[in-house]
Amino acid sequence: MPQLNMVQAINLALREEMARDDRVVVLGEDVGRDGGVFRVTEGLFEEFGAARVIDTPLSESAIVGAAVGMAAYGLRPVAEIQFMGFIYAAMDQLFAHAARIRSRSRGRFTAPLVVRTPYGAGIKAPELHEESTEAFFCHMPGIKVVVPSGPYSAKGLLLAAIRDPDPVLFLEPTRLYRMVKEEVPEGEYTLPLGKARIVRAGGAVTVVAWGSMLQRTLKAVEGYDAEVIDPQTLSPFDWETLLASVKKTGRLVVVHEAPRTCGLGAEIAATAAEEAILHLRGPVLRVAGPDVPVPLARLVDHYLPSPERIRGALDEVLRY
Amino acid sequence: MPQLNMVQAINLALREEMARDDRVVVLGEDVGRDGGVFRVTEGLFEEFGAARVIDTPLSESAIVGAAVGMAAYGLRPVAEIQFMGFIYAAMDQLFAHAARIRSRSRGRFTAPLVVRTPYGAGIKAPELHEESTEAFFCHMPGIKVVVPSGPYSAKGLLLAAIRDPDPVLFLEPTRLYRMVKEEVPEGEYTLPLGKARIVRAGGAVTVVAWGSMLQRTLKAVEGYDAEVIDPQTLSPFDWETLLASVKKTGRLVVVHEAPRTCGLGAEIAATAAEEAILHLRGPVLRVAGPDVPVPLARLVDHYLPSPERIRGALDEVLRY
Amino acid sequence: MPESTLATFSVRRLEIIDPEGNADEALLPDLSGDELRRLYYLLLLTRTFDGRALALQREGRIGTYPSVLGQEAAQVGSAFALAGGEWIFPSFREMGLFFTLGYPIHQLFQYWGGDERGLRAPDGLNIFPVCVSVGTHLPHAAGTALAARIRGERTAVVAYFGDGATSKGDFHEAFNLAGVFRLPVVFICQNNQWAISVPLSAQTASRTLAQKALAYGFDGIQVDGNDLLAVHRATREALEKARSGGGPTFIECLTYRMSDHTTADDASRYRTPEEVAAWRERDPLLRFERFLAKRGLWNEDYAAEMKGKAQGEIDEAVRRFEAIPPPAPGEMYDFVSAELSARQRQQREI
Amino acid sequence: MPESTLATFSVRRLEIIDPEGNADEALLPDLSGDELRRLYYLLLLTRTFDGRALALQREGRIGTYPSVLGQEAAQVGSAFALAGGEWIFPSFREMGLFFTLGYPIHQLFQYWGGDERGLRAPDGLNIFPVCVSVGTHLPHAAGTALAARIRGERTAVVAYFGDGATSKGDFHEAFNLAGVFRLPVVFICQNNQWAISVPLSAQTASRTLAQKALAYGFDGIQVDGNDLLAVHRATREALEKARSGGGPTFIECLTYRMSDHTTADDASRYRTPEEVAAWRERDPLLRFERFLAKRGLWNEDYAAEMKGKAQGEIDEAVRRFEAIPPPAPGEMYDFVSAELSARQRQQREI
Ligand SMILES: Cc1ncc(C[n+]2csc(CCOP(=O)(O)OP(=O)(O)O)c2C)c(N)n1
Ligand SMILES: Cc1ncc(C[n+]2csc(CCOP(=O)(O)OP(=O)(O)O)c2C)c(N)n1
Ligand SMILES: [Mg+2]
Ligand SMILES: [Mg+2]
Repeated sequence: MPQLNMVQAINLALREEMARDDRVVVLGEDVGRDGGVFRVTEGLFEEFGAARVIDTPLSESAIVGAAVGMAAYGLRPVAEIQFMGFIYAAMDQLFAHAARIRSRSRGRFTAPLVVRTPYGAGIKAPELHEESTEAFFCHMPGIKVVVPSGPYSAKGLLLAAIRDPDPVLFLEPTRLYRMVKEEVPEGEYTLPLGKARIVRAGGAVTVVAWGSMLQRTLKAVEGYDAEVIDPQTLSPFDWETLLASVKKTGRLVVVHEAPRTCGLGAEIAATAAEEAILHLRGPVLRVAGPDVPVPLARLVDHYLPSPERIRGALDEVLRY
Repeated sequence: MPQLNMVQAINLALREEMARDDRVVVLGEDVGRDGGVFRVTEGLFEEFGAARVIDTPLSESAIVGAAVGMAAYGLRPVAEIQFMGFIYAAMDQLFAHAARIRSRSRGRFTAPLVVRTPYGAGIKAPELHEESTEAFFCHMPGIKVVVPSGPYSAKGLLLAAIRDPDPVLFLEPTRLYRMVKEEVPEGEYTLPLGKARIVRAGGAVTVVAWGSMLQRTLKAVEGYDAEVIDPQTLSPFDWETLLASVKKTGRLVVVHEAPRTCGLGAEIAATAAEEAILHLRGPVLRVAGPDVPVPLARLVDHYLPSPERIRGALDEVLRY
Repeated sequence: MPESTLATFSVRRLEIIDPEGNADEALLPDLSGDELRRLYYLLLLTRTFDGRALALQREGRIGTYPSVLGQEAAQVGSAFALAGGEWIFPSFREMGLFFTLGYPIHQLFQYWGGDERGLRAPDGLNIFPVCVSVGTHLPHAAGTALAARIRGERTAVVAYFGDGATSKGDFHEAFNLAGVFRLPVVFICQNNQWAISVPLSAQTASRTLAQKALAYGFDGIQVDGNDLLAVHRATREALEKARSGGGPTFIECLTYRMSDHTTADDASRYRTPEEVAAWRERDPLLRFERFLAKRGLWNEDYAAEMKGKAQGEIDEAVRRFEAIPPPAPGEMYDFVSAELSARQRQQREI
Repeated sequence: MPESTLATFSVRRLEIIDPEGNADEALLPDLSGDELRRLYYLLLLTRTFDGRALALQREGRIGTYPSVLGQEAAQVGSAFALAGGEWIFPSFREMGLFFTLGYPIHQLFQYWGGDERGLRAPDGLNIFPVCVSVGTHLPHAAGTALAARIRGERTAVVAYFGDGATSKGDFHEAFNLAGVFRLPVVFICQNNQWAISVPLSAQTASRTLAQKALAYGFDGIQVDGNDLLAVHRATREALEKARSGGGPTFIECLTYRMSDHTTADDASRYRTPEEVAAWRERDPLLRFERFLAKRGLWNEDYAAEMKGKAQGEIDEAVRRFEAIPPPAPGEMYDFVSAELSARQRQQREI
């Protein structure tokens, strides 16, 4: 089985799915001849041609809006937003349209589309290139949010996302693009959306982390009796897996890089406080980015939750 | 003192502030000659003229974007987005620009602007006219979010918002526009941003609600020993007041009409679970809208949290 | 040549029937007497619906409603050019379009009555739901046309919107996309000269809306929007061009919103009775009657008969509308996603 | 007149210096020899900075950097027309603009080095921070111009952007606003014919970008963007028009991005070496040298001297940049709001 990094795994998923299903088309800025600024769509233009690998004008709202029309027509568009910081211009199309066309048309039209976008901090890029505002999209009924944490899951989740009958926002942790290689099978396998993965079993504390924070969390918890959950799908969240773990460990720490206030960590903590409070031995702690815009390269390491802060939270919650 | 409804109170605040400070200008769709679709800006065009009460083209992104430029130049723009459901087109300008220009320019340019918009369900209006996505904006460092719950606070909070040195999103609960009248003093008074108000003292349970849900909550808690908190400012939230109350009562119920998942209720519950867990006797309950798009008039009453559901949550939490 | 003219452009205007009902025979579209009478009936149906909807709203039986009074010809004339099979993207003020396409009338009452089930288009009719968010449906039209192109299908796409919509970013991005890919889209703007209280002159400094197409490398044309046949002819030509690979067309139908913006609006706050009266003279229905009369296709008796028929059809639609049982609370969960999440299922049960 | 021409438009193009350095004397802007030499120095400074920035990036001393090679004349020529007091809205590829305005050079290294403190403009210089989000700064320009109008101040506003930006909704909404209110804005587009890998022909089907202004009721002009004096003249005229109430102007500077998009890009993936070579012939610096030489203002010695001077100035800026102590972690909280919330204060303390 080939050892692939995440860029290669996503590329493979796209290539295989486009070969399998001629309804799948890719669109976005520089996804064609250039192969994408991160090379995620490399080779697709050559293999599938300009009709199915579409370089669009610089118009984020139209990219998502066009994908809505394409999907309603019967295609399976996979749109790329070049960086998550540019998706805000497409919020209206995502939320007022992609997420609602099934509902507004009472099932007559649907939007089986994927919006892929690199997300997360720590790549030394300019402003708006390092955002992690997944919580916005988790507050949108009608749209799913998926974050792979490695090459293997990236391929399986992306295939599931493309085949999903509803819109999926697929957030690709930019820091992980080339950081790790994993065995990624050729041929199709899907990982079900809405299912979390217990990455590491443990008994004393449940830790939830996704994207590039998962790697960091796994390092930080070494030596702790921690159960680490990778949600994989952030919306709809796999509450069953989370609550079962929390009920077992009695402790919960959530790690995410987005600003703390109203981040997805809030929903996770709130759900625990609502549905598992009698099992909680101590406070639910969030190790999160501070409530500031993501700083540029010189300060970004101070922005991202550090292993020390993660361990600090573990130590604190384990005191109870 | 005159008895005013909320529309009149906001109108009075705008009129007084425009008279006091010639940097204050109003802009938006139909805010001029028409006086706004809810008549909130009625009479301002006649009194202050077309230069300061500006009918814009139908361009939500440019309304907020222009306000950023105007504010940086030294004005105090008060922009209206006609309904909250149309603010999504301006998310990019709000989040990438209004919320960040102070930070991006390291304090050289600032955006002391207000974006007013009617929000909330239950007015029997078409799609996108009844949204309550305050949580999006509470996840944006650099921007404040204010929700008045009555005519008196509407005036005092709006004056404070206009005078605030940073951008403020001012959400006006549409259902309350003409529902209640209160004594609203003429002349200036401000209510500080970031300060909650204990609307009703109580000892057994803390209930937090805002906007039109506050009215409903106050009715629902009759007969209960409930302390009801109106946050007034949703971001930054007055955690001090909330936590003091929760520590006293040991129980917390949050009521909001936005969809439950990743609503502001999550942040409130999470903060309680993080900072007051040892004082909590039972689960933190959220009485919220379901995770669906706001339905049209025929079903909206089933969407909004009902007094029965609020009382159900009180009964449940009081069992502990 | 240090200072030179790089390019020149012009914008055309098309009129066929003049206010007295005289037609330019050379430009007359090829329509039979029956077809012309069918068009007349559709105008009447639209106007009858409109009056009834206003009445129902006053009685509290439906919610806020946007009258189409004065814009019937632009809607019916363009919709009648559709061959079937097109994908159609309406905004919210196109009742005449829906009727011309045969959309069930009671469903429109149902929708404006606050019941989203009214928006489910009949199978086989590819009309997107009413889009309230101004201009945001235009990228969908472009995307659909792109999809048809990719699939190698000769589907054409038609999008409707108002003058106000031309100021939205999505208008621009969608037009640009349509231009770049030479997509088979017909963009039909009903320039009724008002966006709620904002007159055209405050909406744009452009002399015409039609010329906006120049920015995207395709043709714009202005037609007299109260001239049903001019609208029809322009739409038919644009559709033919679209289907034969000629790319998009922008048709500006210059018309007038004779009513308030919606039942929640009071237009007398911002425009003069004189202006409205002047446009009442140019009523598109009146003009079409005069045209038909000149061709011996219309007289008062015929009009009375047709009005009665339209009345009957609308009465029947109101009856059907009012007989629909209210939606069950659980229906707000239907169609949020193909499958509900565990949490949504739990919420529905409560 | 049933089918008529409603309006006609044309788009002008301006060139002053031809590729051999010959000038159209009638169009020559009124600039002294000293001024012309100052312009030359600014071109050199920009190019020297650019080369150094690329080198620093390769050495890992700054981050991703977008080269301005080939676009210096469009930037310097336009910026030199500013009288002072204007409000300026750059995008991200305008180093020549910053230098012409006297922006501290070391701060640009600092910014591209990942330290936002580099973006704090000196007091008195109203230039907004670099805007990475393409086209989204254009509404700010319109708003600022509107504010100046409201205050009765004769401030003019200048906004810079690329060809790619013309596809964004915000471009459209801002242009429309500027048109409706006849705002004193000069919109300067550096049409370098590429938006990363997307060539102009895939960005828009419009024949020129200049004609896009027609959609908003104001003038657009195309200038040879590698002809410093043409850019300068057009900008000066547009500024005068803006200040005297004539409203906005759109200047399309047709130029070419001779480098990769940024240091993270490899342009050979999507364009031919022949195309790049052809444009190297039209290098704006070379052309300006020829022009100066013809006027006796330039020779090899002078060039060497000036290059040395520019080198020295850039060296000094690099030294200053590298001497800046790194920001303290707490600085990311500075300037989020005028006052931090209790929660933010607590977060900063950790
Ligand atoms: C994006 C958006 N902004 C604001 C509104 C509120 N609104 C509804 S209709 C309208 C005016 C629309 O004008 P136009 O496009 O000319 O259509 P018309 O009403 O004249 O048919 C406005 C501002 C809306 N529905 N959508
Ligand atoms: C809104 C937005 N979308 C995408 C990007 C990524 N991106 C950076 S520059 C660029 C191309 C810009 O082209 P153009 O406007 O012509 O400017 P140029 O780079 O040629 O100077 C793109 C797509 C961005 N910065 N902002
Ligand atoms: Mg209109
Ligand atoms: Mg470019």
